[in-house]
Amino acid sequence: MSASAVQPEPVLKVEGVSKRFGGVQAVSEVCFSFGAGQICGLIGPNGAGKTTLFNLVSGVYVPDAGVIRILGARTDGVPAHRIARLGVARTFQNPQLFDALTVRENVMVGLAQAAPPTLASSLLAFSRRRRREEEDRVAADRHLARVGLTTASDRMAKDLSFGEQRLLEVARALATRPRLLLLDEPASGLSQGEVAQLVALLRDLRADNLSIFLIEHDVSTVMNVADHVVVLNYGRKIAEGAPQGVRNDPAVIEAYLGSAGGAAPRVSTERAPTGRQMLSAEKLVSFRGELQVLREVSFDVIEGEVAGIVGPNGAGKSTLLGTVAGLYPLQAGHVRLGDKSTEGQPAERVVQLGISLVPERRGIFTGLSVRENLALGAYARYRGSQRQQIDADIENVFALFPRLRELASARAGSLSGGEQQMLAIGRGLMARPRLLMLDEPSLGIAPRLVAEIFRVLNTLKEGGTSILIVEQNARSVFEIANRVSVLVRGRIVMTGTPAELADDARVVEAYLGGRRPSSGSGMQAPPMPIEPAAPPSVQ
Amino acid sequence: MRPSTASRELLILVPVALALAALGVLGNTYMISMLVIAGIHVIVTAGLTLLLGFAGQISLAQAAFYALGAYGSMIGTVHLGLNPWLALVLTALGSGIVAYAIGVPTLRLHGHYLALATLGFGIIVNIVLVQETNITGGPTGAVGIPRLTLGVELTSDRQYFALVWFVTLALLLVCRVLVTGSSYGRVLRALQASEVATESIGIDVARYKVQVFVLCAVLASLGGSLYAHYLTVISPSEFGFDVSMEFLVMAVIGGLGSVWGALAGVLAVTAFLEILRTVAPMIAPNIPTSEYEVVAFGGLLVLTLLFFPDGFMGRWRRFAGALRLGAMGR
Amino acid sequence: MKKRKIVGCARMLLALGLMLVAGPAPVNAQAKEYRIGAVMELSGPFSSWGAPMRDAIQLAVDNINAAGGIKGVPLKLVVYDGRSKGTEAVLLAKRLVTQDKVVAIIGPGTSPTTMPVIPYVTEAGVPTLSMGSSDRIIEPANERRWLFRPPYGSRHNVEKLIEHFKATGIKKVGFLSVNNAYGDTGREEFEKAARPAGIEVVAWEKFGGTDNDVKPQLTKLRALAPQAIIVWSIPPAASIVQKNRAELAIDIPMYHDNGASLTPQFIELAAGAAEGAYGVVIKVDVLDELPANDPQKATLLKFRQQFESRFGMDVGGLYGEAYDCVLLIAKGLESAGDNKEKLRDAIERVKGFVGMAGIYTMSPTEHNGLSARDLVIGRVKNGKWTIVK
Amino acid sequence: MSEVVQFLLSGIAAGGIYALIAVGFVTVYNVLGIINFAQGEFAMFGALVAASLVARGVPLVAAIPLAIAVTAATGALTERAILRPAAGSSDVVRIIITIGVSIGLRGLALTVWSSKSYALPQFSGGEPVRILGAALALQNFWVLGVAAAIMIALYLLFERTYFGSALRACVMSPNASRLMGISPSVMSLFAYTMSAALGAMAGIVVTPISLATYDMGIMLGLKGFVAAVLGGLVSAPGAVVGGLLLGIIESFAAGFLSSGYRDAIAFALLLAVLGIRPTGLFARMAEQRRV
Repeated sequence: MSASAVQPEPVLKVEGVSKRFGGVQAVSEVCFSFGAGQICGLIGPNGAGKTTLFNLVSGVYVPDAGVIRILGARTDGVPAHRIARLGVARTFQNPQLFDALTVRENVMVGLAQAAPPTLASSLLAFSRRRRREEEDRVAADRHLARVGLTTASDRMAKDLSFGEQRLLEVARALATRPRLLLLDEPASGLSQGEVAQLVALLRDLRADNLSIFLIEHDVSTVMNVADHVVVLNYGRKIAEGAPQGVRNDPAVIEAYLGSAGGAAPRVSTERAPTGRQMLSAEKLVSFRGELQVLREVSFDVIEGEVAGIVGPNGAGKSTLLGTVAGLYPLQAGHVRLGDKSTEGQPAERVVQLGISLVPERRGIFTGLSVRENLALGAYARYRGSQRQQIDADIENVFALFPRLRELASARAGSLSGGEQQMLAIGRGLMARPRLLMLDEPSLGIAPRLVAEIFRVLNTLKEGGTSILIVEQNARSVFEIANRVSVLVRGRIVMTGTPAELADDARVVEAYLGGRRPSSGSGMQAPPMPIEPAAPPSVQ
Repeated sequence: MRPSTASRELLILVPVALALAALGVLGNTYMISMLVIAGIHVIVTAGLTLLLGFAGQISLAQAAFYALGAYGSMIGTVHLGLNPWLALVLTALGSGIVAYAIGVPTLRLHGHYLALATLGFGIIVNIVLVQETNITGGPTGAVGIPRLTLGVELTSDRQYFALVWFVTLALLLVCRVLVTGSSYGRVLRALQASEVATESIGIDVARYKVQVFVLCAVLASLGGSLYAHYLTVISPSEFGFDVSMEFLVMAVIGGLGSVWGALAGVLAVTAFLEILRTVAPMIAPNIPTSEYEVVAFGGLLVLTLLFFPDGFMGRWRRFAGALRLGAMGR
Repeated sequence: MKKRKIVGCARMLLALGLMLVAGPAPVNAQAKEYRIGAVMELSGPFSSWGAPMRDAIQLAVDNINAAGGIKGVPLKLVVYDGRSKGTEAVLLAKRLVTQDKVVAIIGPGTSPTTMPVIPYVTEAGVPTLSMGSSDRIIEPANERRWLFRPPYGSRHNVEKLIEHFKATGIKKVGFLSVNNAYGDTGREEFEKAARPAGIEVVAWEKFGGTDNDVKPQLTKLRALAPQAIIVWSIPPAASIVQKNRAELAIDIPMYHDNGASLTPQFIELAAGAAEGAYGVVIKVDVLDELPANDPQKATLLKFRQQFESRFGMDVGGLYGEAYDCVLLIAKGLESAGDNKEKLRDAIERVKGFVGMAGIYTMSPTEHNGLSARDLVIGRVKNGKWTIVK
Repeated sequence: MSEVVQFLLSGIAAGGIYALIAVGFVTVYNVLGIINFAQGEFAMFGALVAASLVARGVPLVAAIPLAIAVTAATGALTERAILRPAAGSSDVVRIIITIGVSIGLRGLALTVWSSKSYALPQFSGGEPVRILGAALALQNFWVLGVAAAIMIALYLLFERTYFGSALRACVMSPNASRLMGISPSVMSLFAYTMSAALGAMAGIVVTPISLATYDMGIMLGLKGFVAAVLGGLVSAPGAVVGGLLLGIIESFAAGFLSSGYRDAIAFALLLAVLGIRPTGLFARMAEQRRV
């Protein structure tokens, strides 16, 4: 943090805050604070606990331990609407607008905070009501002008573009005359131009001495706009300070791209892929809500290989796997497994065809035992009276993950994050898939366990299983993949062998930003080279 | 340009009022009374429309508040000798207070706790009506409730028709203006769109939900009072759990959120039963068809919800919206 | 958009309006038929009696028409389902009068659904024969000119029971009534009559019409050791009480009002447990035991034969009561034609008319017409009602 | 003394019936996430079908499974034809659709069976059991026995079978279970069909005691629902305990306070529970789905 002579009372002060969900410690003992008129950015890889921390600050969750002070008042355990009354306004990752209201009316609802209208006053006192309406209208237009939505004021909120909806949320938040603005992933889903507009707006607001706290996976935007950056990983704060320093912090780079000298084994060349196409995806297009996530993504997986797709958070990786697995509708494009088309099949059918997805955040059945979870993995191929076969397969999974054997009858919800991930992978294998797809297996898991998991993946690969792995943790993928593609903003921007990509500066750039023409002078630090991979630690 | 809220509503109101006036002049006693009852049902259903539409909550006690209105007016006029209008207002206030007492603890919780609480409340009210014979007249009911007066005693169906529909349309208009043309209504519509965002603005969502529930109960109570003074005889079986269900059905069939939906729902159900009664004997003159009414009613409800999950008004809004977009060349 | 909404609303209203104005096929006032309307509880909580009543009046109308109608003019019956609701009953009464142009209305079938109808039929001047059990329907007589209540009511039952108790020396009873208008009416009447007759009621208990276990109430009553337990309800509840009595092996005699015996369901549903039950019954239930000189015997034998051949089931008192409503109207029509005022007067003048339920003698102050004399105390033996001498 | 014993016995007997209905509510709620207001109507339907079959000379042992099968098929048809097409609608709309189903089934029953009452013979003949002057008909033991048997069967199904664990998985995480090849649509069909069958069993087993009418489902459904809520709405054992508790409290309150207010007691209890512990008396918070 830049040294300043007078340090006023911090706008937001988080002291030793922890939050646990079941067996997973989402946030642990986080402390940070920042002062008035600053923009504070909270970043961290997927699963680091950003959203949980944000929800703790905004009053959605109550912390298990620790104290949160906003503008000097203690707010942990205070309902969201009371926190808002303290002068805190927020936006949402998926804009939560009042669809049936016009743009101006959306802002006018925000104005209502000062004196929430009562039933009696609305039914009576017509003239006063009308006068206040007029005042509110003028005030709303002022806020709309500020975010540049003046011309849209009479349109319905639901007819706005995604970017405009974001701006409208900011305008609505401003209408409550906040002293602290909380922004939940403000840049997600925006085009480059829209992001630039947003950054300009945030700077403009800061100039008015408004404090802003934002979480964002688009690190380059945060680096660009924030005065103060807090970095989380595994629910803990790993770095804090000015963007410049944080950006060059090896711990941060490692958090994002993975450990370079980790225990993960090198690519084994003993068994080459056969060359036959296992999975081919052509020009996949998919939407989540109104937002286009996949923009004609094409890739393939060769039988027996590990294919990796890496990219920053929000690039569309999970949507890509979910679309292939049949969880999300495919708007356009073709998917084939071997010679069979799987497009348009529901998920429960796709798994029968031989594609098994280990979903993001694991999706284990928390109320069932570990053994029951594993057994259900074979549901797609279960044809009665095959219990013994299933039990044999469970034994195989236990052989891969000995830890699970000890936990066989434990409730899955009581497992730690890493153990749950092992369980999820084991469960995925139980389907005896022709293609195993893994969505961020390293998410929120301690490095030791990540290494363990990647060791198992390597074993599987040597056993001939085709694997498609999607990761934010690029370096760990480089360790085991035959080929890696980089997905950015719904497009595959490059594909190559790990060796090719490891030296490509564009990969780091895709994650942490860098030479962006619009960036300020301080933002042009040279891209961080990826350290050469350590020699393999063969089992 | 958007015309002012009130004048937009008048564009609906005037033709409805004219059509009703025409029916009021042309119709026979039966049609007039049927429409009087329908008018009262519109008031009661409108409350549910608001509650379901804006607070996203179900009340299974609408008939109980309807009963509170009717019995309150009965007790006020018959036992206490109050002026009927005074009794009506006091009863509505009382019903509002009862609703407040139910709403505060249940609406602070997330989930459909109001539905559970009102289920219990609705049935208990009905049992009390049956049991407390000295006050309520017991299961046979209470008689001798005076007619309302407006200078003169309103004795004819036609007079009552005019009164009820005047009150109904006035209440609908007030609700409509409240919802579409006031800062209060804006908050309600915000609540309907996103509870979490409304809360994030610093608005106490539970408070508004409670208020909508109170409004819903007050409307039911007003309907009940009008009912009691119209029939002059009331008994508990008019206010049972099944009646609460029927109000709910009419609200959902009509479409939620807009009180005009209540009008559409009540008229649709009334018209449907009437058509059934008229047409069924023509098709099968020798078969006693009356039992089929219940089947048909259930069928109508299920089919309506399958094909128009947003109710008739919702369907209409979407249709009209599509036309509007078409006209704009989009 | 708004305009279209308006058009939609207007169209909906127009459709409703057209339908209302058009109404049913226009009634030709000169048509050679007398229309009789009926509002019956065919669905809803009171529905267990609606369908039997409808069947009986339909049988009566068909029989009269088969015999050539009223002086050659056939009867036409219009039946509506009052859905056990007073509101619906009022609306349907209005529909019957204004659209179906009926000369008289039979029903509604219960007291709570009849009460709301009273102001309208009085104002419109339509003879109305309610089947409710409460005398509030026909009292005070000067305000109820247009209402008749032909079936036996609580009053007759109480009279008959007390007469029987006096004769058999029963002075201490327990009273168990169903928790609705029917049970309450009986309880009121019994309360009025018991004290003057020197009968002590040890406890007034209630049970729900849909309860399936009355044993707690029966246990309580048994503990108070009355000489008899009076049960005021209708089947299926009456049958359940009887079954519970058997389970508890209570040996205190149990008396039912005539609601129990009105349909054969009572004995059938109790499946043996009704054996030994006492009840106030209508003569049709003990027809075979009636002396040959009983004034009703001949008509009843014919009625029973007609009923059983048409519906293939045993007859019950309720059918007789409903049947009588049509006969009373028919009798009035014979002398009055379709003038409602004259029809009312004619029904009020009926004297010594032998119906299925009893012998009717109406007067301006007596709009029921029956007397407890025509009731019988019966007892179930071998699955049939028999006369208690 | 005999009164108190009788209150207890009658309470347990009634509670067994409520428990049977409550279990059906819980099953549908867990899998479909809605309150199935047609639950009582399935009981009615099963009872009337069984009574009709017996009246036509079908032996009881054959009539009962047949009636359960007919009701289950009706439930399956309802799920496929009515609830599945509305799967995308809001909870409120789907709940109201079940109200429509209940009205429709009731109307159908009224048309087919009229408003008459129907009886079934007791499953086993014999004298009622008499304890200290109180009595309990043998059929009540059948009710309790069936309730217990269903509880055990459900426990075994859910906790001890492969399919049961798939059903539970589907409740916990529909999306993840799809990835296992478990079809939420099939599970929903199964759950609804099963709850219809459970309803039918409840209706049939109580008919020798309570008799069957077309509208018996209303009160049965409501009381069963209250029992389910008392038990937390997500737990079958909770539902059974809730049912028994409701039956006993009702019986004692009716006996000592006022028999006229008997039905009010269940609902007063519901209000009290909502005031004190909205998640039900026996629900584990962790298992709570949306209410």
